[in-house]
Amino acid sequence: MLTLETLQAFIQAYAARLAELCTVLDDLDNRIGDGDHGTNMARGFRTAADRITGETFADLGALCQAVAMALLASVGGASGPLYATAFMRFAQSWKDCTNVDFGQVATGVANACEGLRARGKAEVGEKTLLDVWTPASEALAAQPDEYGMRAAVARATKAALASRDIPATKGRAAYLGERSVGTCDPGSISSAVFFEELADATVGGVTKTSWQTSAW
Amino acid sequence: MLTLETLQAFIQAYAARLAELCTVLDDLDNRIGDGDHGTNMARGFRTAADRITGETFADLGALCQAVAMALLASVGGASGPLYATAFMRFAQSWKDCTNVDFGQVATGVANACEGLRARGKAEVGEKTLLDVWTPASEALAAQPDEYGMRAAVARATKAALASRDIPATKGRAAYLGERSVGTCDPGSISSAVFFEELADATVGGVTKTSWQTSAW
Amino acid sequence: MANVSLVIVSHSKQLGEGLVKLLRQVAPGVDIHEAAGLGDELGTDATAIMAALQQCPNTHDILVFFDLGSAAMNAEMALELVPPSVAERTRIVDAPLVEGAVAAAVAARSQLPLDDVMQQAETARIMQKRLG
Amino acid sequence: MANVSLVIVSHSKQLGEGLVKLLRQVAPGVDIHEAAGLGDELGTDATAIMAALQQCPNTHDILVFFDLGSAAMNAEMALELVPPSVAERTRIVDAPLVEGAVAAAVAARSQLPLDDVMQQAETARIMQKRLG
Ligand SMILES: Nc1ncnc2c1ncn2[C@@H]1O[C@H](COP(=O)(O)OP(=O)(O)O)[C@@H](O)[C@H]1O
Ligand SMILES: Nc1ncnc2c1ncn2[C@@H]1O[C@H](COP(=O)(O)OP(=O)(O)O)[C@@H](O)[C@H]1O
Ligand SMILES: [Mg+2]
Ligand SMILES: [Mg+2]
Ligand SMILES: [Mg+2]
Ligand SMILES: [Mg+2]
Repeated sequence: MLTLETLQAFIQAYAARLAELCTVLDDLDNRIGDGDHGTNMARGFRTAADRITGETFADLGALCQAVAMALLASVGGASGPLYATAFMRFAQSWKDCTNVDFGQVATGVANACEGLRARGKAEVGEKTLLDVWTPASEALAAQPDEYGMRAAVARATKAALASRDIPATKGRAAYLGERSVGTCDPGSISSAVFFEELADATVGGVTKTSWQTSAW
Repeated sequence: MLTLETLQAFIQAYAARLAELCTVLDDLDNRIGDGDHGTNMARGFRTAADRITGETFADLGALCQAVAMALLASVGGASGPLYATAFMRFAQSWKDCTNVDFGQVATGVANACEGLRARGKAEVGEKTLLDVWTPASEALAAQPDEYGMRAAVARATKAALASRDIPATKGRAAYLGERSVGTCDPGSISSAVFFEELADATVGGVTKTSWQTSAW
Repeated sequence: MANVSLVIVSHSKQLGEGLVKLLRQVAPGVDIHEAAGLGDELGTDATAIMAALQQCPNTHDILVFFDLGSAAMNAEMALELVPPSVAERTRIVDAPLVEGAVAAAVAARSQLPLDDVMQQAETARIMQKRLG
Repeated sequence: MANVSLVIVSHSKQLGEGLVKLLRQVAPGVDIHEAAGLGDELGTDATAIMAALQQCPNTHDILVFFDLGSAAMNAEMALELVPPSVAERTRIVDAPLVEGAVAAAVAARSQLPLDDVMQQAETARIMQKRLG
């Protein structure tokens, strides 16, 4: 179950995690982009976390909308409108709910995934965060419960690491084309971490990947 | 005859004249370009005039080269490389001469005209300063003496005023195409003034057009 | 009389400001705004784009120019968040930032209709800037 | 190993400096220079372009990007005035300033050969920046 409280805790945890992973995400982006994905994400989710701290929200919709607006004004890169879109889709999906079950979480994630596809005009296999959100969303839809949530983390992790072998055709890394093969997509890694933290906040006991070693 | 002294006097006089005409040249350029032709030319020839003041030059070539280099670093717009090219061609034409006769002046102007054509990749009829330099050069070539010099001024003046009726196909005014018809080309006006002052410095007694009223 | 405002979206504040000055020189009187940079950092800010769109007079059509793909994504985001009365007057133009905006600014200054202004901007893609 | 330097010629100092920062972000380590503005005024300065060309390492090929036609004229002027050993390594690229320079910077960072770097820049003309 996702409550106002667990969602707030998730945002805080994700922001803290991004701060830890800032350097590796920047370094990955430096190899195939402009070297700012960690900085962008850490700054954006720090801003979002601070924005919601001490605030009370009527429902999950209002909370997600506040996160989305904070991201829009603070991320700066492509990941800004992308993650903001995901949170806006959550906001629409969870409007007027103070808590949602895993079925509704699955719906929210599916809607977010659809939003990301539309925003980025991307398809799976283009070495973008969609490569992670899509299998995670599918796992959760297939099994909308605690096990599905854990399966989503596993699928997300696998996809994030597999992004290494894909040539980019969207985003800045597309300038490199085949030369982007050999480096994990930074947005895919930050997305896998997203699912790790979402699962940890909702079901707990998630084993987290050591991205510094495995993604590099 | 053109001597080191008359050429220096010409530069000073042309600089002074451009300062007077700065506003009308800016205003014309404002209508069909970016409004800086007067400012550019006045600044450029002021810089050139100051650069050569009190200096002694071995020959006309060295003097013209110094003017060209001053223009390059101070005009800023298209007219910078154009007028600088004209002076470089003068420099080549009058190398090692401390004075030249009208035949050599005619050759220098013809070479300058050729240089302008090459630099601007322009032909006569495109509403650029080439529309003025070409007939002026022809008049001087046909009659390389005092009368030819006066004829050059007359042809230059006529062409500068006729530029009003031509649609621009080169330079910034080309963005306007047919909409540039109705405004005189500022570079053509500054070029007509060039021949007025060159003639005045070499043969004297030139009646100068009141460009503020006739070009506007 | 067609009235067109331009909005310049760039990752760099300096680049955006410099371009706006260049545009104002060729097109004095044309309404031009910029939403560039993320504070002192390189980036774009959808809320700044929203603000720029809303500063344009409400009788004007608005053309948005941008530097890189992610700036366009943020501009699209902004378009979804401003009131429909603003969004329906706005188009994002996929043209070279500097060259497209210069061509559009000149056309807007001549009061050309919106479609012609856009077309001028798009033609900038194929225009040879260097002559000869 | 192909070594390519980039020189950015713009009428605006701010625009030139902003673009160079953007390029350095996507292509750290690539040698990039700017010759932009005429003092505080909008304009280009052939002597500044000459200086920029001569700052590039003498083992490098040099690609010059420019904003408007008159900047290209000044770049051509500069090319005639620098020593032949510099001029013969230099090409003026008729590509969209921002988009072309970004594409070239990324390619130069990957140590692609000169022709490929130029081709990337020229392809920027027709590339859709906005997806979909
Ligand atoms: N068109 C797109 N569709 C989906 N995801 C994208 C797209 N463009 C970029 N991304 C994602 O955004 C990430 C880069 O984010 P970031 O570095 O913050 O932005 P920027 O590329 O603007 O610097 C990439 O790793 C990729 O996963
Ligand atoms: N390609 C060209 N060939 C010849 N003359 C040109 C060309 N482009 C511009 N000019 C001349 O330069 C003049 C404009 O000079 P100026 O306003 O100083 O430069 P800019 O257009 O760069 O602001 C025009 O009036 C025209 O006579
Ligand atoms: Mg990045
Ligand atoms: Mg970035
Ligand atoms: Mg001008
Ligand atoms: Mg100018």
